[in-house]
Amino acid sequence: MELVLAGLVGFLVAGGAYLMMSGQLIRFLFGLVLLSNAANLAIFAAGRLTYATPPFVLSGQAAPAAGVANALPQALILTAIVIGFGLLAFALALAFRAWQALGTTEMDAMRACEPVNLTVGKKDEIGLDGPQAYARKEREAAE
Amino acid sequence: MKLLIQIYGIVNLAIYFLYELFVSSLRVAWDVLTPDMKARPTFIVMPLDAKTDVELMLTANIISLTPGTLSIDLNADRTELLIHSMFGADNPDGEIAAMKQGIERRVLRATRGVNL
Amino acid sequence: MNSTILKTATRVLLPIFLIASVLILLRGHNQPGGGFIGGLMAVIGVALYAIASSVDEARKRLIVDPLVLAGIGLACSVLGGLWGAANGGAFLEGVWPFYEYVPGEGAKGWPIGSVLLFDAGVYLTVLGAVCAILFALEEAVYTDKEGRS
Amino acid sequence: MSLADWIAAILLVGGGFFAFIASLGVVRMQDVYIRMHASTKAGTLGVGMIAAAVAMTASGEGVVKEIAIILFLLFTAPIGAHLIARAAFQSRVPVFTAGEAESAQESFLCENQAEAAPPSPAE
Amino acid sequence: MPRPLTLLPAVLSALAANWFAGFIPQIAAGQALTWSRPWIPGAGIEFAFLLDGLSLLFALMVTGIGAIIFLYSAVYFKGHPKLTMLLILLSLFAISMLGLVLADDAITLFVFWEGTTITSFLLVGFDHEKEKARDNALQALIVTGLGGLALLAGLILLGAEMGTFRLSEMNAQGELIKASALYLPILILVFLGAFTKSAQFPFHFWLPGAMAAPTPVSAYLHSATMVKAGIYLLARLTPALGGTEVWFWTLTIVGAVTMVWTSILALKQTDLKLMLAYTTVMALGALTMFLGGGTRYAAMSVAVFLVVHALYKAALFLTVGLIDKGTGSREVNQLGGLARAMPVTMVIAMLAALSMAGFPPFIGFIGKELIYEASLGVVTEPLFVATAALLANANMVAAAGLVAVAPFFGKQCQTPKPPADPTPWLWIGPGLLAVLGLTFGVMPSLIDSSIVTPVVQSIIPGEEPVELKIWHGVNLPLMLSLLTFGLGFALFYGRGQIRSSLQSDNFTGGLDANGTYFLWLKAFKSFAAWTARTVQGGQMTVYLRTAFVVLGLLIWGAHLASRDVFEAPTEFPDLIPLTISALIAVSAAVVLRTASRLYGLTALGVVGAGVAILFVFYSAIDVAITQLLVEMLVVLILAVALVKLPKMPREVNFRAGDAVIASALGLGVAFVLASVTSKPFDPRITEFFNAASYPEAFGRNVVNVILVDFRALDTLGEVAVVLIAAISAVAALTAGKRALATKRGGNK
Amino acid sequence: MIETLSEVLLETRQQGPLAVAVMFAFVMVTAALVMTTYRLLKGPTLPDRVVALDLISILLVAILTLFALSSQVETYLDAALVLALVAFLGTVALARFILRTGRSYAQFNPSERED
Amino acid sequence: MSSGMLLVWPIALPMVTAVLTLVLRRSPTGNSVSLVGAVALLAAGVALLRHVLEFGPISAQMGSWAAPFGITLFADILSAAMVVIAGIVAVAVVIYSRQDVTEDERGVGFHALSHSLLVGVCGAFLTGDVFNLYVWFEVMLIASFGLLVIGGRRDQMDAAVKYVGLNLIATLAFLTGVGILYGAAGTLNMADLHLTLADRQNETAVLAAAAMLLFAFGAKAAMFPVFAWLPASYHTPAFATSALFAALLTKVGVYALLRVFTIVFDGSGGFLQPILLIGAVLTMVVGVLGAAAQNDVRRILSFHIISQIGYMVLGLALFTPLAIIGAIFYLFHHIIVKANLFFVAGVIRWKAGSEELDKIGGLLKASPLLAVLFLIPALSLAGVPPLSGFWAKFIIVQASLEARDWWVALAALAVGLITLFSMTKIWLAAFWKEHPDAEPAGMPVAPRSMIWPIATLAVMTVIIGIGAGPLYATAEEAAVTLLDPLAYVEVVLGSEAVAEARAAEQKDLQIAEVAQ
Ligand code: NA
Ligand code: NA
Repeated sequence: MELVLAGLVGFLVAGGAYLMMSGQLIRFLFGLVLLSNAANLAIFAAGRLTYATPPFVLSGQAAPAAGVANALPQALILTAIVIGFGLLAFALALAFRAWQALGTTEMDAMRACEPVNLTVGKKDEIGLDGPQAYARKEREAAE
Repeated sequence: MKLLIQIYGIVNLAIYFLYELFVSSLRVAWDVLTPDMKARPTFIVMPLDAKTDVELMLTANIISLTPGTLSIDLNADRTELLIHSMFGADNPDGEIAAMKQGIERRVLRATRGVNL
Repeated sequence: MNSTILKTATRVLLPIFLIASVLILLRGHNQPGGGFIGGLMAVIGVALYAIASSVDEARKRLIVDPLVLAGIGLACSVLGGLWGAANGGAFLEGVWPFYEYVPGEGAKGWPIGSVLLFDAGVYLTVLGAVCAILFALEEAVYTDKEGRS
Repeated sequence: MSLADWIAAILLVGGGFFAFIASLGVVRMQDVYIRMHASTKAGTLGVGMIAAAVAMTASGEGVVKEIAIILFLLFTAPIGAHLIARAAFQSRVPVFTAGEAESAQESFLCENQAEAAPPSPAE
Repeated sequence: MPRPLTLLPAVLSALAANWFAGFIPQIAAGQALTWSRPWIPGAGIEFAFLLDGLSLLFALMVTGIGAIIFLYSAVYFKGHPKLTMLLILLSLFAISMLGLVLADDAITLFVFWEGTTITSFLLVGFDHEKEKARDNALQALIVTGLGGLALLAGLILLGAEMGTFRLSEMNAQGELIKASALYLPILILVFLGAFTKSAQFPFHFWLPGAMAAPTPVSAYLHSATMVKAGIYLLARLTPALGGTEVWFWTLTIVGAVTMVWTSILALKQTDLKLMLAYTTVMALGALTMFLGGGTRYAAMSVAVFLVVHALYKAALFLTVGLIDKGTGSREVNQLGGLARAMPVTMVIAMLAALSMAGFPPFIGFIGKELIYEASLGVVTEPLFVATAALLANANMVAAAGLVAVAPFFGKQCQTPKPPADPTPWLWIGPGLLAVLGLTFGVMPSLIDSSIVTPVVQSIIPGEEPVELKIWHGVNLPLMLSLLTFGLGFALFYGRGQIRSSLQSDNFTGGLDANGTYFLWLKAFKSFAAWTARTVQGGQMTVYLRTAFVVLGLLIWGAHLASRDVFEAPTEFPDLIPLTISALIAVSAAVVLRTASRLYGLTALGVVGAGVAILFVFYSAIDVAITQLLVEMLVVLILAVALVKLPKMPREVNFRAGDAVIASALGLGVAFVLASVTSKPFDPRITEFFNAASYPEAFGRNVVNVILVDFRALDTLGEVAVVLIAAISAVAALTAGKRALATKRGGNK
Repeated sequence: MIETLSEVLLETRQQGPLAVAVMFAFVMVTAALVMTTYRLLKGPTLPDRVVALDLISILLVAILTLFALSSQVETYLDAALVLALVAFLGTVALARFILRTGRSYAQFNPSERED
Repeated sequence: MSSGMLLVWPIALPMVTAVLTLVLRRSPTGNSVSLVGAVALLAAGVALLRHVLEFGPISAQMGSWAAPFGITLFADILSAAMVVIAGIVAVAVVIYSRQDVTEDERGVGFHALSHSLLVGVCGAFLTGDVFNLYVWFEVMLIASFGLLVIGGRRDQMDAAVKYVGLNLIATLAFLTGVGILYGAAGTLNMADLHLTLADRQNETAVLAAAAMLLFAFGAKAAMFPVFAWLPASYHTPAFATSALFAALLTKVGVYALLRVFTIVFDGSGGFLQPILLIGAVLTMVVGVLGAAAQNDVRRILSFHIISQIGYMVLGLALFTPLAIIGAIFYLFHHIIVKANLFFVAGVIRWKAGSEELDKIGGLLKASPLLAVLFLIPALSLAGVPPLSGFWAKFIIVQASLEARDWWVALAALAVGLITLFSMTKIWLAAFWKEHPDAEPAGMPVAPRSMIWPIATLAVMTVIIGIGAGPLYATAEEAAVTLLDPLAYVEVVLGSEAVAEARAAEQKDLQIAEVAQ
C-alpha cells in the first residue's frame, strides 16, 4: 500500500504543481490544497502504514499493544494539517483582496509592485492590471 | 395532562416518523429499481397551522423524510410551505390533507401538548 | 442565510456542538480528540450559527473578540508550559497536582494540570482564530463598498 | 453468533442495500429534486441501519455514540435537503415535471423574492 | 583673515609635520621605528605602523603640504557654505593618506588606501550640484575602486604566501614570494592597484576628470599625495616583489608609455588645471618607470623627483587657483599679460615653473639630471628609456612655459574678473613651496642624507646613494638637458599649431580610454538591466516555473547521485483502500481539468475526505478527524470567498511544458517515497512514546500525548501559527481599505 | 470465502455471518460512494453536485461506522460521530454558495458546462 | 528555574508580547508594551549569550523528555548571538515604527505580527529538531505574510501574492523533506540525525531530503534562482517592516542552511556541494546586477540582500573553517547594516517624498547627518574598510583564495565593486543631485524615533568594523560547533553517544583498512 500512496502522492504533487503554474489565482489555491494533502500523505507513508491499529493504551494496560501504528507521524501530520489550514485561509483572504485591489486573478497581469520596464524604472500604474482596475482608476479620477 | 399529551405526542411522532421513513425508503427503492418512471412530480403549496420556529422546522423536516414529499421552502410570512411531491400531481389537495393530518397534527401535539 | 428552518436548527445545534467540543477536549488525552479537534468542532458550531443568523449575531454570542479569545488561548498554552518550569521542571513539563500513576492499576485522581491548561489553550486559540478568519472573510465578501452588509 | 449479532448482520445488509439505493437514485433519477428524495430518505435510513447494527455489537459507550449518530443524521439530513432544494428552486434548476410545476415555481418565486445576491460585477 | 577655527586643520597639520620632521635625524641614522597593536589576531591582522625613510618622506609631504593646503583652502573658500565639510573631508583624507604611508601591515595599508579612495570620491564631487562633477567622482571611484579590489586580492595572496601581513617581514623574505607559483598573479594584482591609483596608462583617464574637484583639493590629492599612493606601494614592495624581469619590463613600459603619452596630452589642453593634471600623470609615469629600473640612480631619481614634484606641482596648482580666483578663468586662451596686475602670483609661478622645467639652480634640475643618469644606467634598454625621458621632459618644459609664461606675458586679455593679486594668506603657501624648490636646488645637502638616502635605502636596502650635486661637470645627462631645453622651447613656441593638430578628432582614435570607460559603463548598465529583466521580469508564472524546475532538478539529482537499489514490494494492496486512492486521484484530475469553481471545490472536498478515509484505514484516527473537520472548514471558506472571485478562465491550451515539469517533479517525489518505504524503519522514538505515554504522561491516546506533552513545543508553535494566520488574514481583509488604490503615503 | 474477501477487499476482524454482512455492506457503500462521486462530477447543475456531496458525507459516516465494526476498534466511532456532526456544514455552505452566486438555470442546457 | 529556561525565554517572551500587543492593538499602550517586549527579548538574548560564552553550548529538553525523544533547544555562540542581534533589530524596529507605521497598520496588529515574527526567528535559531524548525519557519512565514499586507495597498497585494505563492512552495518542500528524512532515519533530532545518517543507509531518501531542504532554505534565503519573491515585495510594506524582513528573514534561511548542512548532513551534501557553490556565486552576481539596474531605493537594497546572501552561502559552500567564519561574520554584520539601510530609506522617503531616484535629491544639503548615517551602512555593505562589511568580505575572499577557487574570489571582489556602484547610485541621486522640485530647507524634519535607531546601528557598524577582533574571535568560536558536529551531538545527547559514534567510526575505518 505504501507504493500506492507513493504513486498517489506523486500524482497529487504533479497535479498541484501544474495547477499552480497556471498563474491563475483560484487554480493556484486549488493546487496548494492538493500539494498540502500530498505532503501530509508523504509523511504518513514515510512513517510506514499499519492497518487498523490506532496507538491507544487500552484500559487495564500500561502501554499500547505490540504492533500499533506509529504515532509520531500522526502527530506531525496533525500539526501540518492545522498549519496548512492557517496558510490556506490566509492565502484565500489574500486572493480575495488581491482580486479586489488589482482587478484580476491572473498573476502575470499583477504588475503593481514590479514595474514593467526595469531599465526606465517608471511604475506602470495602468494598462497591465486588467480592465477592472483600469476602470476603477478612471472612476476614482472622475470622483 | 398537557405534559402527558406532549410525551405521548413525541413518542407517537417518533414511531410514526420511523415507520414513514422506512416506507418511504422502500418506495424510493422501488422507484429507483424499476426502469420506467410512473411518478408525476410536481410542486405543491401547503398552508400551515404550525407557527413557532420549532413547529415549522419539525413539520418541514418530517415531511422531507416521509414518502414522496420534500420540503423546499417557507414563504416569506411563514404561512405556506412549498413542497416537491412525487405523486401529488393527480390529487394535490388530498396530499396536502394527508400531510396536515399525518404530520403537522402530530407535530403540534408533540410541541403544544394539545390534542388537535 | 434567511431560512427559519436552519436558524431554528442552529439554535439547537450550537449548544450541542459546544458541549461536544468541550467533551472532546477533555477526553482527548485518552480518546480521540483534544484541543484541536475540540476547537474545530466548536468553530463549526459557531460557523453554522453565523451562517444561519449573521456574523454580528455570532460575534455577540462569542462575547469576546475572537482574536482576543485566540490570544487568551495562546497565553493559556504558554502558561501551561511555564507551569512546568515554575514547578522546578522544564518548560512544557507536565504537572499533575491531583493525579498519579499507580503501577498495575493505572492513573488515579483528577486529571487536571498543566497539560490540560495547555490543551485548553489550544482549544481556545483554534476557536478564536478560525472564527476570526471566518467572520472577517464573511464580512469582507458580503460587505459592499459603502460598508453595508 | 449471538442473536444481537444476527440482528446486526441483517441490519448491515439492509443498511448496505439502502445506501446503495440512495446513490443509485442520485445517479439514475431525472432531476435534482427527485434525486434528493432518494438521497435523503434512503441515505438516512441506510446509514441509520448500519449505525444501529454497530450499536447492537458495541459496548455501552459505543451504543451512545451510535444513537447520537442516528439522531443527528435524522435531524440534519432533512434540513440539508431543505437548503439544497431551496437553492435549487431559487436558481431555477430545470424540473422534471408533470405539468403545472412551472407555474407553481414562478408564483412562489414571485411571492418570495429570492435572497440570491445580484450577480457580482466580476461575473 | 579667515575664521580662526577654520585654521585649526592647518595648524594641526603643521604641528604634525614638525613632529615628523623631528624623526629625520633618527631615520637618517638608519633606524626604522615600528608600532603595532593586534587588530584581528585570529586572522593575523595587526594595526602596525613603520616609520622609515620612504614613509617619513611621504608623511612629511602629507602633513607639510597638507598644512599649506588647509591654510589655502580656509582662505580660498572663506564664507563658502560648504567650507566646514571641505575641511572635514580633507582632514579625513589626510588621516587616511598618513595611515597609508605609515602602515606596516598590508591590510592596515589597504584600509587606509580605501579611505583615500572614498574621501577622494567625496572631494571630487564637492560641487555635486553639477552633473559633471558627479560623473567624474563616480569615474574616479570606479577606477580606483577596481584597482583597490585587485590590490586586496593581491595582498591577501601575498599574506598567505608569506605567512604574514607585515610589510617589513615580507620585504625581508622577498625570495620566498619570487619563487612562488603565485608570484605573477600577485604581481599583476598589485600592479592593477598601483596603476589605477597612480593613473598609469591605460588607467590615466580618470585623473583629468577628477579635476572637477576644487583646486586646492586637486593640488593635494591629485598631485601631491594620493595619486602617489600607487608609487608609494610599488616602492614599498620593491624589496619583496621587485628585481625580476616582469617587474622591470612592466613598470618600464607602462611608465614610459604613460609619461610620453600624457605629456603629449598635456600640450593639447587649454585649461591650465587640466594641463597640470596631465603633467602630473607624466611625472607619475616617470616615477613608475624608474621604480622598474631598480638601480641606485633609479632609486635616487625616484626619491628626488618625489620631492621635486611635490614642491613645484602643488605650488603650480595653487597658483592656478590664484589665477582662477583673481581672473575668473583658467583658460590659456583667455589669459595673458597678467604680470602687471598679479606680480606676486607671477613670481611664484615662475619659480615653480623653472623647477618644473628643470632649470638650474632649482631642485628640478637635479631631478632631471638624475633622471637622465638613471635612464642611461638602465641595464637592458637604455636608449628606449632615455628617449622616452627626453620627450617627456621636453614637453614638461613647454608645459611649464604654458603655465608660468603664457598667462603673465604677451597681450593682455579680457578676463571675467579684473585681475589682482590675492591676499597674502593665499599666496604664502605656494610661495613657500616655490622658494623651497629653489632652496633645495641651491643646497641639495639639506635633503641629501636626511631624506633621499633613507628613501633609497627603503627601496633598495643596503644601497649607498651618491651625493646630490647641482653640477656634475659636462656629461651625457647635461647634454640631454640642453637638448631638452631646446626641444621644449621649440614646442612652447609652436604650441598653438601643436594644440590645434592635437585637438583634431582623429587624434585619439583607438586610445580613447575615457570613451572606452563610458562604453563599458553603458554596456554594464544594459547588461545589468537585461539580467534584472530576465530574472525578475514581474511574471509570476515564470517565477513559479523556475521554482518547480529547480525543485524537480534537485530531487532528480538526488536520484542520480544515489547508489540505492530499489526493491519493489510483492504484496498487492487491498481493493477498498485502492478504490479510495483511485477516487482521490480521479477527483484530483477533475480539479486539474475543470473550469468551474464549484466543481473544483467539491472535487477538492472529495480528495480531502478520501485522504481522511485512508488515514482511518491506517490507524490515524485523530488525524482523520482533524482532516475531516479542516476539510469542512476549507470548503466553507472557499465557498465564501469564491462567491466574489471571478470565474476561472477556461484553459484553452494544454500546457505541455508545465505538464512535463509537474510530472517530473511528481515522479521524482513518488520514487523517493517508494524508496524510503521499501527500507526497514527504525521505530525507537515511537517505542519510547508508546512506553511512556500512559505511565509517565498519563495519557492513553499516544498521538494526543505527543501533541501536548512529548512534542508540545511543536504544538505551541502551531497554535501560534493559527493565531498569526488569523491576525494576518483579518489584517488582509480589513486593513486600510481606503489605501487600496494608493501607494505608500506621502510626508506625514 | 471470508478469508479471500478479507484478503482482497479489506481485512476484517469479525467472523462468520457478521463478517459476510460487513463485507457486503462495505462493498455496497463503497460502490455507492463511487456512483455518487460520478454524480458529483457529472452535475449537471450546482445543486446536483451538492446533493451528491451531501450523500457522500453520509456514506463516509457509514464507512467509518462499518470500519469500527470490521476492525473491532471502537474508537473509530468517534470519527463517525464527528463527521456526522459536521458534515451538515458542508451542505449548508454549498447551498449558500449557490444562492450567493445568483446563478440562474432558467435557460439551462444540460450539455453546457458550468462554472 | 533552570538554565534551560534561558533557551525558552527568547521564544516565550515575544510570544507573550505578541499576545499582549494583540489585545492592546488599538490602544496606545500597545506601543510601549511592544518596546518593553523587544527590550526583554534583547535582555534574554544577552543573558543566553553570556551563559554560552562562559559555559559553552547548552541544550534543554522541552518537557524534560530526554533527547532524542523530546524536542531539544540548543544554543551555541552562533545561535545565541543571532538571538541577540534579532533582539537589537527588534528594539530598533519597534522604536522606528513609532512614526513610520500608521495608526491603521497598528490597529490591525503590526506589533503583534512583528513579535510573532520574532518568535519564529528565535525559535528557528534555537531549535535542535528539524520538524520543530519547520514549525518556527511557518510561524515566521505567516507573520511576515501579515506584515506584508497590513497596509492594504494594491502594490502590497500584488507583492504579497508573489511572496506568499513562492514561499508556500518552499514551505511544502520543507515539510515533505522532513517527512522523508523521518522515514529514512526514524528520528527528528538533529544530533540524533547526525549519528543516524552517518551509516549512509537509505541514500536516496537522505539525498532527496537534503535536496528538498536545500530548496526550502535556499528559497527562504533568496538564493538564485528562487529569490523572485524578495525583490517583488520588500519595497512595498512599511519601512520598519522592510527593515525587519531584510534583517532577519533571509538570514534565518542562511542560518538553517548553516546548521542543517553541517550537523544533519555532515557538511557534505554530497552532490549538493558544487550546486551550493555555483548557486552562491550566481546569487551574488545576479543579485548585484539586479541592484545595479534598479532606480528605486528599496528595490536596490532588496537586490543587494540577494547578493549578500550569496556571500554567506558561499562561506558554507567552500566549507573551510575560514569560510564558515566568514559566513558567520557576514551574517552578524549584514543584519545590522541591512536593517539600517532600510531605515535610512524610510527617512529618505520621509524627507524627499519618494523612493524613486529621479524624484528625490538635495538631501546632503537638507541633512548632512543623514548623509553620514547613510554612508556608514552603505559603505559597509559595499565592503569599504574599516567598516564591518569589509571584514566580512575580506574573510570570504581570503577563504576562496586559499581554497584556490579563483573565479569565486574574482566574483566576490567584482560584486563588491558593483555594490559600491549601486550604493553611489543612491548617494548621487538622493544626496548630491538637487531635488527636482523641493528645496532642501523646506523638507520635513525626520522624527527622532527614526533617527535614533539609525544612529545606533551605524555606531554599531563602525564599532564592529574598527573593533573587528572580538567579533572575529566570536565567529571563530561559533564556527566550532558547525565544523565539529560531534561537539554539537555531545551537548545534546551526552558524551556516551559521541564515544559510541567515534568507536563505530574507528571500526569502519579498520574494516576499510582490512578490506584494502
Ligand atoms: Na580621485
Ligand atoms: Na531578508
